[in-house]
Amino acid sequence: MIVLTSKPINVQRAIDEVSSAEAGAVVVFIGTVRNMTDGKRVVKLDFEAYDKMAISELEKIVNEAVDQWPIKNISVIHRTGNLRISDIAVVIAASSPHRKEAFRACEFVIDTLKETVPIWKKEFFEDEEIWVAAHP
Amino acid sequence: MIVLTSKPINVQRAIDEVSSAEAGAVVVFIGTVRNMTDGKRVVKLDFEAYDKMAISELEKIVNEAVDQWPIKNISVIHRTGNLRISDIAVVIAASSPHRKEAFRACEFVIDTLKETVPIWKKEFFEDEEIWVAAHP
Amino acid sequence: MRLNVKLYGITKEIVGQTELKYCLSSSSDVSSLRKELKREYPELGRLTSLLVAVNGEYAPRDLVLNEQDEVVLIPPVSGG
Amino acid sequence: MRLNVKLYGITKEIVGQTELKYCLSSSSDVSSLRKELKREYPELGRLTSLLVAVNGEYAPRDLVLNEQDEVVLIPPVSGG
Repeated sequence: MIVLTSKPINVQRAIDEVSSAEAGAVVVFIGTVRNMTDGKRVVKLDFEAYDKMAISELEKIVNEAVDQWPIKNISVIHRTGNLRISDIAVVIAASSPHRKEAFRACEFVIDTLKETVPIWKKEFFEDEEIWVAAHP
Repeated sequence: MIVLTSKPINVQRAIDEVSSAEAGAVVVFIGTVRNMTDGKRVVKLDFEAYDKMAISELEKIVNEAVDQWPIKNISVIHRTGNLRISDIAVVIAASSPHRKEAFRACEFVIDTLKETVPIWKKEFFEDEEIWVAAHP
Repeated sequence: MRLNVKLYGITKEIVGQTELKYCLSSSSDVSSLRKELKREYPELGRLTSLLVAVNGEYAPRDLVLNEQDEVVLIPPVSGG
Repeated sequence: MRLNVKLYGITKEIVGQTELKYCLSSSSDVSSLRKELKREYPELGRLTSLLVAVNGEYAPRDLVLNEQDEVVLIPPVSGG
């Protein structure tokens, strides 16, 4: 299950989606909005996505993980729009018969998501707004 | 928070316990009862713990993780008593400002738990009962 | 050849609109589109990277563009 | 010296009770307790490992035991 949503993310939904009697291990990554970046107070965040391609790139990543490790299932839910401190930006859940693979796959998905999926984050500080990673 | 409980485990409780505005990443491991072990159908499980020492060994593991990585918080909830297929046996949640550390710490805690914490699992198959790992 | 180039994130702010109608000589490739855009909007050249997606896939520099293509500028991504 | 040895998991089943009252010569150590127990219950010697916890901590083989100690046999653990 791969979902982009402008509504609050339900972690349990991502977990339920991958849980099964054959999977003894579920590893979940939850990315939330931190109150500080490089020592500066964050006020809010904005996520913008090129939806169609974000979904297809996420599908590629999930397929690559499933090819690489004996995974039962992976779900990814990414939020878009306006987020406040502590809101959940992304949840990734991976299930597998044994735990090592679920850890590897879950970390691979979030690492690769951050490199290739066309989603952009704007951080709003008290005195400025910055598109994250845009400039060297 | 370190808890041994004979009641069903609430995953959200473990997550809430470690979530904070300073932690951008939460990694959660959920261990559930699989329906098969080595190709044999599992009927149920029984967990027995030397409670006092299980808690103190878990405290050592959590402290070691916190010393080793910049972790905000770790929670561990382990079930005891009788469990059925798909029941949650253990939940570990680790939070950190950045994700790498949360992955490392969460995996370290479950790996070390399985090596040193005095909890014993008996698997009930259709035709036999086995104390896991007891014999070479 | 008229191209519609869709813009997201910081490229949308640099150009000041969400879509750019752009004229290129026919059989232009991704590389020449990027060059033209950076010339017209020098701020685009200051980004850490600037990729181009064509029809929902990252496009190699030598991909030749067609009028019907969905062309999207991809500034450095920062999801998650 | 009279010791109470608590039993969990498979050791409880092998011995057939949850606690074992055990007589040892004074100044016996962990190693000699294990040796005695394995002699009396040979099944204990067939386990992958058999550690001893004294007062809630894994005990080294040469730790000398006292009557007041909480002594627990620790067969191979399998939590998680």
